Amino acid sequence: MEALYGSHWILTLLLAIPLVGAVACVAGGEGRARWTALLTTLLVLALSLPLFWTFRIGTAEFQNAVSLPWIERWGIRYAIGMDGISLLMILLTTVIMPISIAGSFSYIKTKERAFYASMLVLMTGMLGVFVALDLFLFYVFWEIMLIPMYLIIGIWGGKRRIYSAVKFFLFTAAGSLLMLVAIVVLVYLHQQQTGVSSFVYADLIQTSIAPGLQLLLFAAFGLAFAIKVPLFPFHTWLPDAHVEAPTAGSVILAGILLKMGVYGFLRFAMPLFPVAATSLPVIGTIVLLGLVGIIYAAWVAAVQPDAKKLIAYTSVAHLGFVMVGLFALNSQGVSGAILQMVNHGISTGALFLLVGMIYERRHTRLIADFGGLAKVMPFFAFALTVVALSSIGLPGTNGFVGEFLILVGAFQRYPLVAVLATTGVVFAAAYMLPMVQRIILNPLTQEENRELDDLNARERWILWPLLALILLIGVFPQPFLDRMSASVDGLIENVQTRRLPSQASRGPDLGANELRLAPTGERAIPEPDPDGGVGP
Amino acid sequence: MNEAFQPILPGLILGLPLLGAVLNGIGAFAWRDSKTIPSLVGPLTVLAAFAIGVANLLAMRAVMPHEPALVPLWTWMRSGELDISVMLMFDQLSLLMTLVVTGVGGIIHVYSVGYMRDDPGYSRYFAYLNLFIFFMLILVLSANYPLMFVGWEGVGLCSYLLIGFWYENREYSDAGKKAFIVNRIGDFGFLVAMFLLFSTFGTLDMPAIFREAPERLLADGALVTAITLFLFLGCVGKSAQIPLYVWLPDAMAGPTPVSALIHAATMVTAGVYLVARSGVLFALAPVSQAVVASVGAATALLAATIALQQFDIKKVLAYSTISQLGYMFVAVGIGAYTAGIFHLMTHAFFKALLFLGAGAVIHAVHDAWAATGAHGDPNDMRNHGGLRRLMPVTGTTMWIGTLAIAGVIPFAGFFSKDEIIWQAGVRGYAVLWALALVVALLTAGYMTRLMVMTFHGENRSGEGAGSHLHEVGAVMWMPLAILAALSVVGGWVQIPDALPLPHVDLLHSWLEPVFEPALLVAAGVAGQHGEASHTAPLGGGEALWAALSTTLAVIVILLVYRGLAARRYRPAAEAAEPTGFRAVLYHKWYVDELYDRLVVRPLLALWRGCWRIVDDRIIDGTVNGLAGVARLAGWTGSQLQSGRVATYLLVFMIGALIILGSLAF
Amino acid sequence: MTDFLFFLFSAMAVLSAIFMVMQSNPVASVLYLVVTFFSLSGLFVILDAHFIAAVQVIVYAGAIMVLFLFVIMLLNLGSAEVGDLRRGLSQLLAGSVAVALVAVFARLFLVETDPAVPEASALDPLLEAQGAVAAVAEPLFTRYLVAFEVTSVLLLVAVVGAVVLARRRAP
Amino acid sequence: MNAGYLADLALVLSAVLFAIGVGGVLVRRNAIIVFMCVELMLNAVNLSLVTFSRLHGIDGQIIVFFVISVAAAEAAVGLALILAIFRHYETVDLEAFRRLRW
Amino acid sequence: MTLDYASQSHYLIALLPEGIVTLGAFAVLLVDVFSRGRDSGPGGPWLERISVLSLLGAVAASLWLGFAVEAEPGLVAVDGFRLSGNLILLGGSLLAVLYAVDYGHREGLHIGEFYALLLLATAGMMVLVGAQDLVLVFLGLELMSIAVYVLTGFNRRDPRSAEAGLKYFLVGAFASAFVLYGIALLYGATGSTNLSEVMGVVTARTAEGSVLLAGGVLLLLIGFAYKIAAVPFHMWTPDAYEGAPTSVTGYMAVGVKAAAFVALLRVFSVQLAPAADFWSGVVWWLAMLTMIVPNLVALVQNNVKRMLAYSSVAHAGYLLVGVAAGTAFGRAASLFYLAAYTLMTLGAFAVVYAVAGKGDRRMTLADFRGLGWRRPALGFALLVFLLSLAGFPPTGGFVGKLFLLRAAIDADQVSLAVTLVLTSLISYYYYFRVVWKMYFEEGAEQAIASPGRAFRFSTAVCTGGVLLLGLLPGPALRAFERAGSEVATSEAIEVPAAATGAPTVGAEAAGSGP
Repeated sequence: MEALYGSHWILTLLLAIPLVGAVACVAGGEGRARWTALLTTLLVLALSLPLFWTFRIGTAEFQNAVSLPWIERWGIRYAIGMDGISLLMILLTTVIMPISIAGSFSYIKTKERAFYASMLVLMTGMLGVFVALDLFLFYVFWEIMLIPMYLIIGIWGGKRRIYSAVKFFLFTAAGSLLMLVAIVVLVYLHQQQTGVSSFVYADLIQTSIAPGLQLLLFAAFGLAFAIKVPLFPFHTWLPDAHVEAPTAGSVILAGILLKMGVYGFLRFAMPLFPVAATSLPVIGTIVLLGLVGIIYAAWVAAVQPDAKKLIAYTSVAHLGFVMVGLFALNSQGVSGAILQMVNHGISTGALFLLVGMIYERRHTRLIADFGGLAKVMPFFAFALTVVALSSIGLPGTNGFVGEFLILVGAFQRYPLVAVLATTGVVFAAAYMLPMVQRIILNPLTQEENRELDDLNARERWILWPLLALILLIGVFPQPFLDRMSASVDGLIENVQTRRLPSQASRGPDLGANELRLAPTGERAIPEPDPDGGVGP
Repeated sequence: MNEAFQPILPGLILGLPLLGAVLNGIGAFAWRDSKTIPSLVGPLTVLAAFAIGVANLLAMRAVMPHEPALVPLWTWMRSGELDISVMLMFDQLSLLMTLVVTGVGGIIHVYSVGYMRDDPGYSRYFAYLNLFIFFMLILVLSANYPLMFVGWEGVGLCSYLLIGFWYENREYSDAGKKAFIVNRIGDFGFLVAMFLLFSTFGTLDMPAIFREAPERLLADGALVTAITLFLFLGCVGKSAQIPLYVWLPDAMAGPTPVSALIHAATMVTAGVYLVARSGVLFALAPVSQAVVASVGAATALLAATIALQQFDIKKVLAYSTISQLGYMFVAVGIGAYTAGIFHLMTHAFFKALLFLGAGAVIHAVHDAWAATGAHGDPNDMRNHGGLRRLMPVTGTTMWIGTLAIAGVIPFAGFFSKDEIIWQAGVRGYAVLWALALVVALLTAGYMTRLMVMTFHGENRSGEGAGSHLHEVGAVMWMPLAILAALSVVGGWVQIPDALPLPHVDLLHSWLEPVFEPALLVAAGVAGQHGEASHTAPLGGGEALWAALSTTLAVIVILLVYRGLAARRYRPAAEAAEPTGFRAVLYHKWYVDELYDRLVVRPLLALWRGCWRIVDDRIIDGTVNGLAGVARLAGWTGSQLQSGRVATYLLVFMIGALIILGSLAF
Repeated sequence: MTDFLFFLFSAMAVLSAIFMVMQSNPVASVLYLVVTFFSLSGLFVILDAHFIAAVQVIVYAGAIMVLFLFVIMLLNLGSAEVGDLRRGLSQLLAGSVAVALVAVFARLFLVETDPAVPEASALDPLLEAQGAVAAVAEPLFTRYLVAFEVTSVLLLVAVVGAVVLARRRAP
Repeated sequence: MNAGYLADLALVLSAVLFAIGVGGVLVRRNAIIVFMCVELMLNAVNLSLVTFSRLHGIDGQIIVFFVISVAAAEAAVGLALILAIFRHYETVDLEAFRRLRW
Repeated sequence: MTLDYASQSHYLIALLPEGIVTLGAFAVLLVDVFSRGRDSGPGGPWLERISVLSLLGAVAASLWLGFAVEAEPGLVAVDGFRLSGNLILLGGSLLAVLYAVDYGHREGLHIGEFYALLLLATAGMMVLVGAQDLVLVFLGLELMSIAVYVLTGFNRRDPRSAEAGLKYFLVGAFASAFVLYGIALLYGATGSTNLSEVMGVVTARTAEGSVLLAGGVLLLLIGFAYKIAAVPFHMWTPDAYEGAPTSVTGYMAVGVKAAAFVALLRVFSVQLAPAADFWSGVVWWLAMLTMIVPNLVALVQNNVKRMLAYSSVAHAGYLLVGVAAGTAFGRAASLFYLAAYTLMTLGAFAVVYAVAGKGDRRMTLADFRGLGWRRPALGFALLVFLLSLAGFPPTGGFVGKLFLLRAAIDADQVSLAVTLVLTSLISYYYYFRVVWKMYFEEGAEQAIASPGRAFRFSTAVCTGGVLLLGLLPGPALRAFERAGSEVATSEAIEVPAAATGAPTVGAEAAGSGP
């Protein structure tokens, strides 16, 4: 236990197991793939859960970090590690994955091996994004995720799956390509300043960049992330992708993939370009777009006839909250944003699962085709109600804690925006409650619905962990906040101090105590044994 | 200071109802058909909580602490300087509220055992009801605003669930949704108020805020005015004041005990509680106080007028509730916090009584119709009439309630209402005072109309129904009796000096430690406005006006009784639509229609426009347009690839010439 | 005399080249091209490239052009095909391109006198010492031996290729 | 007439012939004639090379020698290709060869 | 050993790889001639064995040359750059031979001459790559071109093949005249055709500038632009690629382009670097156009083979970014990209012909429907190739593009870098359209003949190679960076661009030696 969780290998293990599982899925029989995948993800979950407790609170350094040479000529390293922010994202991923796999058992009926293998590759990609501490590595993971997701939407999706898959793909790729240019420019600048080529985060973060250039680079990074978030007006890929994707795809898309955009802002765009990130035009733009997203998406959500599309739009609104909190750049705002990411993953994931469950029964997602389901599916009604309440941020559920922290934080910095954002709370009720009403309440008019079975044991077991987390985080959010607080404070301090030109040269104190991810020039890490596996 | 008050079993007060909710919730799935367990668990947990509350009351009475007792449970959220704990606060006010909530709540739980006995959602019902008690207790016992907000929205949730309890009726679930959304509008104000408080004080703990407010906040300043106005927005939503009162009449869709408990006795008074609780802040903001009192008075009048022409018995009571809530806001608005809380308490008694009585009537009519196979609206008073003989207990107790709400001495309502009117008078709010008087008379009017239409005259329930109409069972009328008793004696805790009655000062002295800071602040702020007078705006002392108002009320009751008893109503199905000004009142001044035209429909149109035009046309149009342009460019380019070598060579040469030409020229 | 011959050959080369292009009968075109090549051969002589002039006549005019003629005959293209010569816009375009090209080159060669170009022929001493053939042969088989060998391989490719392509259609 | 002058004239002549070749390529539709125009272009270049050779030494003439060899090779292959395509299309009109397009 | 070109025999050593391949071609021709009549089947196993062996021999010889031999600048360069180029070309040829085995049998092509021409074309490419003299550049170019013209028109049963051959030939011959004119003008301006000497003269005189020189440089550039199929000199490409027998298409897309690029890099990025003023702007424009135009046109292609043809034109644009950078780093990037490009393009065309079936008939997008499910291995291979072509990690195409981006940014060519990624975005659409046909749509069950061993082997090599270059590009990067800086020049002339920004290759190479 200690040997594993104190070591550098645990994260690599988390990355590697899904890949092995993917191969096993392809190699095994068609019927066995689902179990292989489920067991693989459960194994990863079991391995990752102890991280929550072994994580050392109160330090912003990267824990369980590894840095091995990969492409030495360019200073590209297999550098991974996690801080409080990554920890939560990792756990979110490892929790959502087995759930979405178990949620696909009856949904996916064709080409199972390929499906589950794609899911597992996707998992590696997502985990990789959250642990990568090398920009090359990050980009590789970032792009790798796209392909399984493209396949998942395109192969197992609904009627307009191809359009949606392509739209998803091109939107996302459009941003990331410019980011690639920005990464290279960053490396180039770093090389000019130090003479050493390096893609390592800890090195690049010390690069001092002229404000004007920072703005450009931030824009390039920011576009990639903003599309992924998605920030208004880059959001239109999301409803299409969500609607057409199979349930598991929607769950992952909403639950995890969207978080990568925010994570990217947090981990890369803001610390790397602090002057830009704190400049008025940038903050103004992002916060304003976030605000528009909150309100606008809520409005549009309220008039959607398709349940999945409605939920998709709520994602835009929720992530708008997250962005507003993030750019409040204070403790509450950022912590709230991170927590809200987790919350959104749980509640929106659960919503998609629920909609998927009735879709499997009725093969329609139109809200109008339902009504009165509470009568025949009481457990479903219960779960939908709880999740919907979490989604609209009812106090006592997780959604409230996140939104409250975000709004408190945002209010300190830009009161008017926060007040307007708060109206989103009203609109949230205005889109979510009618949907709930029209699905589970109202008279049971459609004959087909009369024979529906309530959720079976598997479906209930998928939902229970999510329901439990909804209440757990709602009532006891502090353990989660504790784990991220040092990282959040470190990040804020880092951004705030480095934006002052006088201190521009001062590097951040990232993990100074242990396992220092030192610049490649003077490597402080004891070189791990060379046969330890270079690269994923 | 010698306060050594230690709350007794504070966790259990909250824990018991929660436990009840959980057990009943499980029951709703696990033993759906069992009625025994919910019947026991539901009421008993609440009554046990009530018992603990009483014990606490006694203990506190022994000590009479000046500072609230704080019970920290666990850290809820801490980030940066924000530090919110799950912390309970026990002081005289919160304890009083606890008793009202658990006491009235317990009685209504018992009543529900009878009222809901045939409902398939029995267990679920008690789960919701217990959950409501739990959240209501959080609301009143919380030591900080966010936790209060948990209770605040929690009760809203329960209200939503219970209004739409019979979810298969579309109108009912619509009503629930409406309640929730309208409440959320108010909650928006609450949230913003909290943000303002946090950025001002760096904390959201009430004791700290109240302690520091007089120093930190400029009296009558913009900040405190903003804070209090936003808080009041929350109250407007929760307590159904203008302009957000529209949800409450619809909320009558829920089972009648729910209307009694949530939409009359407890939840809707949370706004009054919040203003009273935040008295220090309101005292610093005279503008807000004026707003609170004016909104309260206006609401009281508006609702009372509407109540005059309603036929649905619960609607009458609902508008009556709104009107009475307006009274309470007048009280807390003018700074008479104790008066407000006093009326809150007595109102809880008699309004719960009236609702439960109405419930008994409905229940009886419903059962009768079930036996005869008749259809119609059991709530409609035009279908009642003459029930006095058939349901004597109900009729009697409801008359007590009517007298109480009408302010007839010596019933509870007389004392609390009179204090409000008097306080408005002596504090110089002449208009409010006059309005309060008028509303008191209107109240007497519409309540008498209700009683007459329901219990007097001929029975209009239809052929054969009469024989099936009979008094409800003991489990239902016993609560009526208890509440009737409370409606009589409830006012005797506070009998003004001026009246030729024994002077009782229990309530004032009990609440004095809580409201003292607010009153001190108010005194400081009001210092420049001069002393309060001791006469009403038209002259005359307290005793005179009290006598006058009770006399007038009695006169109104008699007049209305005489006027209506002779009149013959027709059953609802045969009745004609009201006309003229009556129609305006019957249609509630057309406010719902106005909202629909001015707010709901334009918004929906806007939202649809956002989707169809902004998303589909503008954003996706741009993206697809770009793709189209790219394809068009590609197609154009491909047309050059015509297969003709000559073209290829010509393009080659043009390229070559440009390259060479760039050099030569 | 040299100048006269130079201008004569130049004029012949240009005129016959133009005729070659504008003549729609393929056989006539071939013959005009042969005339051009002969003229060029004459120019080569004037420019001290006697050996090349000989090769030009033998290989180009003699062998290659005969090959062309042969193919034309083989394909029975003796008379002009309709529209072989483009008219109208195409002609205008082609003419403009050609004129533009000349303009560009003229500017390259005439406007700026290149300092690298010496005034007198550099070949005179060499030709006097070795004679026309040896002067070319010597470097060809020493310095340019590699290139020579590559050329041989090139011709092999041409042979193999011609055989592969021109063979009768496989069954 | 001095050598420099002659050289300039020869170069311009070469350019003119090259341009005529280019014009011919563009203006003819008969594959064989087009190919002949290309041969003319090569010859034009040869003239330049010979001219330069007079200024720089014998290398230029050697290049011309190679060029003639290459031209011969190209002629062989080119004519073979023309024969091959004639078998399919029964024509040497370039406009006819439009099976591959867009 | 050290070569001294005073003795002509040393050229034999310097040209050992070319010699081996040429001899191999002779041997193939002879065996073919003598086996004919006895053996009814075309060729026989000996032909491919000889071909493969001679190519492997050339690989060995190249390695030996690159590591063990040094030489003065002469007609032929002996340097790391040529070695790298040779290895890329030989690798491509080896794979092409293997594919030809498969394809030739299926199409009934006369395989003996096919191999011989392929080997001779390879020899020509290698001459082109190693040429230090413009005469040799011209001859190498022609040797390669003429052989490939023939290969293009090789399938005499197919009118498309003949048409492609003729078009390719006519435009090629036309372009040859430009190359030749360029060489003539350069010769006229500098008095030499030896690149080292040319560079010396150019360096000395560039301050004054010379219009003649500039004209020569640009004409040469036009000629090369034709060979690498840069816009607007690319228009023959789709027709030639589409019409040629598919295994030849792969080979010409890969070999011809690689050889031309390596030569272009040697001639322009190194030897004519002092004259960069004349050509860098033009290369910038060529790169821009070549990235934008074919990517747009490829969007509307329905024929996968033709689409890949446009794609390969687009790739020339990306590669031109490396040329425009004009640095050692740019050269290294181009070499790396060429290596990845060779594998992915060959592989992609091979899969296309496997799907197309006998007679290359089924090549429209619709024919690829459901391929990923019907033939998972084939589909997966194509997926990898398409990903790499699109520049997705973890493939060689991605690392290559990153390399090119770095080169561009190091050389302060951000505009090119941005255009590169934006055009890549456009290309995603048409690459991933194939993916969607393969996986998202169901196709009618049509028999795809099971490809032979050679096909499976080479496709596996291509797939593996593409992934290897993406996952562990380290060794290749190191090799190509060294190659990029190790270009034979006349002494004492520093390549000026090499100093700007690019990793201090020399220092690092010294530090990170084996």
